[in-house]
Amino acid sequence: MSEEITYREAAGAAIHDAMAADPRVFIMGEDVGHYGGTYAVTKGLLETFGPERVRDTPLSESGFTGAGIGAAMGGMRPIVEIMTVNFSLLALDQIVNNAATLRHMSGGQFNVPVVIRMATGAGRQLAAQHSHSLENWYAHVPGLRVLAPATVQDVYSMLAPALEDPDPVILFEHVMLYNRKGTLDRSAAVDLRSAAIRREGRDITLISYGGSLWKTLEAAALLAEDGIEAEVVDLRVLRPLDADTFLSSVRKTRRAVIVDEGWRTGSLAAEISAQIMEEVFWELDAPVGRVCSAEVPIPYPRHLEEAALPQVPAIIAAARAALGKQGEPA
Amino acid sequence: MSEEITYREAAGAAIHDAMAADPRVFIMGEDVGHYGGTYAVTKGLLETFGPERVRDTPLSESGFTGAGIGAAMGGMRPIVEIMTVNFSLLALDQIVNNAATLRHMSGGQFNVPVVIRMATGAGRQLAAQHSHSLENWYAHVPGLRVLAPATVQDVYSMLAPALEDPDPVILFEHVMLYNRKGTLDRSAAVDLRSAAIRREGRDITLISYGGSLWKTLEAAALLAEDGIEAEVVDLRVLRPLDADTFLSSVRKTRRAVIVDEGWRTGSLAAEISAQIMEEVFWELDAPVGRVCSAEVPIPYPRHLEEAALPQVPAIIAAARAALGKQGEPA
Amino acid sequence: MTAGKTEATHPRLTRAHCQHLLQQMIRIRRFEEKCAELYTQEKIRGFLHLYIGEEAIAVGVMDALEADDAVLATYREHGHALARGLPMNKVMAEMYGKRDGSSGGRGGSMHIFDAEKRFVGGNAIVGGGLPLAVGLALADRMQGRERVTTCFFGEGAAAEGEFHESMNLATLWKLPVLFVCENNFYAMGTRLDLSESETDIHAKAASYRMPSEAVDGMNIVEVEAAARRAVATVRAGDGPYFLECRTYRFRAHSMFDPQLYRSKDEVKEREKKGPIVRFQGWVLDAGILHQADIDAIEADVAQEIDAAVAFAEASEWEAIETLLDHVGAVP
Amino acid sequence: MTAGKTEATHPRLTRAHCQHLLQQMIRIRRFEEKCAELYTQEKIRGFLHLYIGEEAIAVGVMDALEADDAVLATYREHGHALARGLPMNKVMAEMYGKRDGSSGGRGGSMHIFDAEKRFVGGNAIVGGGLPLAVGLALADRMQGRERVTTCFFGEGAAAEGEFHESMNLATLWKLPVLFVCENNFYAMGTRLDLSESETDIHAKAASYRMPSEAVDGMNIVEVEAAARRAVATVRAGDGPYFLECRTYRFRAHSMFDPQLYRSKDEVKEREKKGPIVRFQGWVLDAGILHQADIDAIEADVAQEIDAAVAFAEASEWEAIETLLDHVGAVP
Ligand SMILES: Cc1ncc(C[n+]2csc(CCOP(=O)(O)OP(=O)(O)O)c2C)c(N)n1
Ligand SMILES: Cc1ncc(C[n+]2csc(CCOP(=O)(O)OP(=O)(O)O)c2C)c(N)n1
Ligand SMILES: [Mg+2]
Ligand SMILES: [Mg+2]
Repeated sequence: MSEEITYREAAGAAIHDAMAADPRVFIMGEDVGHYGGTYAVTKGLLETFGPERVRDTPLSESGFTGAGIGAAMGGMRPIVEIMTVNFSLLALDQIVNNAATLRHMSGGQFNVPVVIRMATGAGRQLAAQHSHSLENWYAHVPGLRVLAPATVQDVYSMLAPALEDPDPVILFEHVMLYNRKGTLDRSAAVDLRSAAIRREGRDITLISYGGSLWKTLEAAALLAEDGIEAEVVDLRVLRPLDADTFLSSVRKTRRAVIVDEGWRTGSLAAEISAQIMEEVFWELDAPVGRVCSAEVPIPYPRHLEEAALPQVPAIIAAARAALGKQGEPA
Repeated sequence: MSEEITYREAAGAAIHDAMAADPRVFIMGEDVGHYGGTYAVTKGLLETFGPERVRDTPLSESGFTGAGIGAAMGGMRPIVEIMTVNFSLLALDQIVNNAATLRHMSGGQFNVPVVIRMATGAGRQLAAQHSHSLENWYAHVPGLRVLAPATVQDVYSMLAPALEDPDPVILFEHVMLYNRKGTLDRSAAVDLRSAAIRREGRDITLISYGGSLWKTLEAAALLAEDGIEAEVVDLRVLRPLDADTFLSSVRKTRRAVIVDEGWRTGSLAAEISAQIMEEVFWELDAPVGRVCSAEVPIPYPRHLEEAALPQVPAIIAAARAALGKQGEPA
Repeated sequence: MTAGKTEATHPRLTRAHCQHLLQQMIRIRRFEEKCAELYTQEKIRGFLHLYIGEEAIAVGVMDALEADDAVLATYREHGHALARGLPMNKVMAEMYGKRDGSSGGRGGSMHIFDAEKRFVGGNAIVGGGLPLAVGLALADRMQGRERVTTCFFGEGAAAEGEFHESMNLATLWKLPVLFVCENNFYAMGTRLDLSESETDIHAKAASYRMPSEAVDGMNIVEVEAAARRAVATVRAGDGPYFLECRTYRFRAHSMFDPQLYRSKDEVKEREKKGPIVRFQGWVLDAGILHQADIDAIEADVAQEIDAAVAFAEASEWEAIETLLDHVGAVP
Repeated sequence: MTAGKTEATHPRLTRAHCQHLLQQMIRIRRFEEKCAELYTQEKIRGFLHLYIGEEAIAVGVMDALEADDAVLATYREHGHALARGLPMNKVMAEMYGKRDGSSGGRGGSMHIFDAEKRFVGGNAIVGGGLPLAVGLALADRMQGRERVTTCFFGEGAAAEGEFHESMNLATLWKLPVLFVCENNFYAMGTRLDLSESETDIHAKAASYRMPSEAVDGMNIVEVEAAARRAVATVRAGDGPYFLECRTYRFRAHSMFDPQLYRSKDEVKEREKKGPIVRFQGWVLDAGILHQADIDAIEADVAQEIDAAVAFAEASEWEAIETLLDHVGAVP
């Protein structure tokens, strides 16, 4: 029962199927309807479900995100689309001060079953205001669940349980994944707790998520040509982190590199590194490495954008450094 | 020439002296004028400098922060006061997408010499929407300089160089420091690059900043009673981090604990831990520990609030664990 | 609450109804005074924003609502909570931060919630409740329920972007929201004319095509009548309504406020026209109530407050082991 | 630009002035057409938002400004940049992302800046430039300079909270800002009536007590006259002014837009009333310009564009070693 489709199609199918299955589910956001979705994920939904359930909003990120939170409290199951994480800066008050805290502040009386989807990441030459990877900002906040599906299967299969979650879920879709093809089995279930081992290996653990996963797998394949067997962990769930999975892997391989498109300082990669330090320090054979974005607003020209982001050669170099195959990491 | 004053008074004096010294300097924000400042920092400034330069704003965090950024580009040297970091969520678009990026996007043609002050932290039983410590969010963003003065001297002395900085500076004042007394020498200068060693020691390095510094020093004093000499590093500048100072210290002591009021996951403490891992792994005698806030929106009652925040006993326990004086850290 | 309130948009000023209105206002007034006292005793901590002087608004508006309507308010919401019918015991225990408080003690004075009464909080972010109100109303609309969502906020909130976005969304989507602006002419220490280029707040509704009205928020009869008309319009499906109630805060903004921004005389002048003194004088003059009735109300209220304090005092603190509860359903 | 423009609020439609206006509009039109072509050749990347159909606004307004006034625009700002007098070579090189681009190549099509022309960018956050404009004007006011800051934005931006906050601040503080709303009736694919409860955008200014006016943005003469009046008011120190220019975007929102939300007929209908075809027709009919003049303009422009493309092609890429430049003054 599996099909070969793009990440974009899988994301759209997930929304379609969720709306077909539950009348409480609806989607709202800028241009989700008549335009067909900025990244064409929601194309066709307006025709199927009508403008009440495929609700175009004005440019009012704080307003409609808050309205989604309120609608969730009122018994609906809203999917709020914030076009991109860059614009979510305008909605953070609602997400952090309301969605993430209402259950706690009310002593458990109210809960916020909203799903907030947003595109994230760079690679399309959209420059400094359209290329953020702020996953760690969200992963920092208690009360939120944060997902970063990297595969066609995950972007499809994570939505239904996200909508069943009684608490707010942030779902990141990396812009460079939309055109990526993969295999989808609509009946397969995924949980929202576990990281996934995308490749087994014994020599080193490479930990990544979202758009960087594929670069990491590419690096692993190239390392394998040199006889280095890297295990690749896809975090998938950025909050709460599935530490068991990455820690077990590092216990086995004794070496790790984290690949994360966030700016290096203050990144989620730092958190993973710190947890490895805390839990498996005595079993490490080398310091844990990080491959992150350079500390610069993302520049427009392709060669500079590429230089700013984590790339395969840097991942390979970091892995080799951790394996002591060459000097210190650059 | 030194005086004994409160942190609040020192912060106010810094603003006063900066305004007296440079007509381009002015302060704007909610209730900085007629009310006298939420935390009474700006009390008396309106009478001295008038309503043009001590400018009460409407409740419009994004609007007046953006206006501060624009005024800085227009040749002024604005001090924008956002009452507390909690409300800065409403201004993040202006801070991240404009202040931090305009220089880069314009190829260096424009710069934004603004100083944005805000109160931060918990401890006053203000509950879930008024107790955030989001320092790592800001420390994550290239283009910003982030300061966290913990002493009377620093809160006074950092403002003038912050105003001289041609780029945006975020200045955090921990709410629990305002009533704290200390010695001020108005003629002493500080740079905006260096961390400070607040206590020398050979056994372990405790790294902290802002409100947590004092708890850390208290813990160090108690440890000393047991013959453990902790070195205490006050980061002071959260971006760019002065890694040299804390790394040298850890090289010497071979053990470290970081104390940070941010929620543990995704905290600045993780970044420090990761950098220590990367740079001095081979010299470490124990994994680096972290004492952070519990992963919960801060609750109102005192006993729960205290339980949620880093406290002296937890710092001591973490230090002892790193020294192998007892089992594993909890 | 009084009978037949949804039918009649004009409440009849029967003896029973007048008694009810006055009692509710006095309940809030005395409760708030008690809280101020408890604050100085350090029983109540954090910020504390008293509603003293503004009681006619919460009482007048709440009377126009049904049990399944939703209510959102600010950090100055103890009055609204009481007027909405939350048990005073639970509200007081919440002020203390005790386990039996309306939010289990975790919220404190700024975060009083009650799911059963559809009291959707206390919100300490100025303007932060407005988008939530839009969403709650949207849920009602999409689920075919004829409920009204009422959102209280100060005139200071009108400057926030979230106000603008919420006003537009509510009107654009014809949602059943009653926006109640409690215009007390100050946002902390900032006088209205220092924060708004257009100080006639209700006039702003026009730029969203939202019907609106301004009333004397010190006159409970006027507030109630206007609220009933407004609620009827909203419930009829005609979209949102904006009700500005002009009032005045008799006390400091919060317990930290030295009130440098206004004179004592200004406050005194306003106090003379306070909602309780005025209504009480009127019902006495008109012979609807007598001094004995008022004494009875005061005695009732004093008893209720004593009981609430005793309840809060007796209530337990939450165990520290529960610290991580209520972060999410799945721990 | 034409002489005497600050004195006269009505520009005289001399032959020279008409030639200038037409030439500027045609320059922008042809430049944008070229960019579309270069986009398909992958010379220009990222998003690309063409100004085709809206040229009368930038040209008409810019003519009313002085050299030391500031201008802020959106991601659809190449037209504004050209109208403001940025050299086409540098604008084109920026579209390529080359070192000689107006922002050194780092900004691309959405971030064209020029300090010398006080062209404060290209801003790709809808509404994000509005608070900056308020601040630039505030700096002028505080430093006693009689400059005007003009901020262009789309009607979609009017729904953002930052719009509301900026409108209030500018009027409250009587700042010299000219707000120019380019109402093209769509925000990406969202039609105005799906995003605003009050679709008469300029009417919103009233709720801030800001004077305002709506003009036919397809009529350059009307735009210029209105802009001159508006700038004169603002420069006189009477505070901000809101000018809504009603227009239409002839092309897709960006190069990714399949335009599902409007019909080809609708676009065709509007194109007939385009700013260039109308003005050109009028100057020809009126005998102010002749076909030969127009041919000369087109030839001029074609040459300028060819030169700009050659310049951009010849310009170098920034060295990768400079990646971390321009993050801060202190590296
Ligand atoms: C977004 C935000 N900014 C600032 C504050 C701090 N603050 C709390 S109440 C208040 C004044 C609000 O005034 P108004 O809306 O008129 O309500 P009032 O207190 O007068 O009832 C301010 C500035 C806040 N809580 N939230
Ligand atoms: C804050 C923000 N939200 C969303 C977007 C995505 N976006 C870019 S342009 C646009 C439409 C803007 O419409 P309008 O303001 O009318 O300007 P126009 O493009 O029509 O000139 C949108 C939604 C953005 N850039 N910034
Ligand atoms: Mg007020
Ligand atoms: Mg538009």
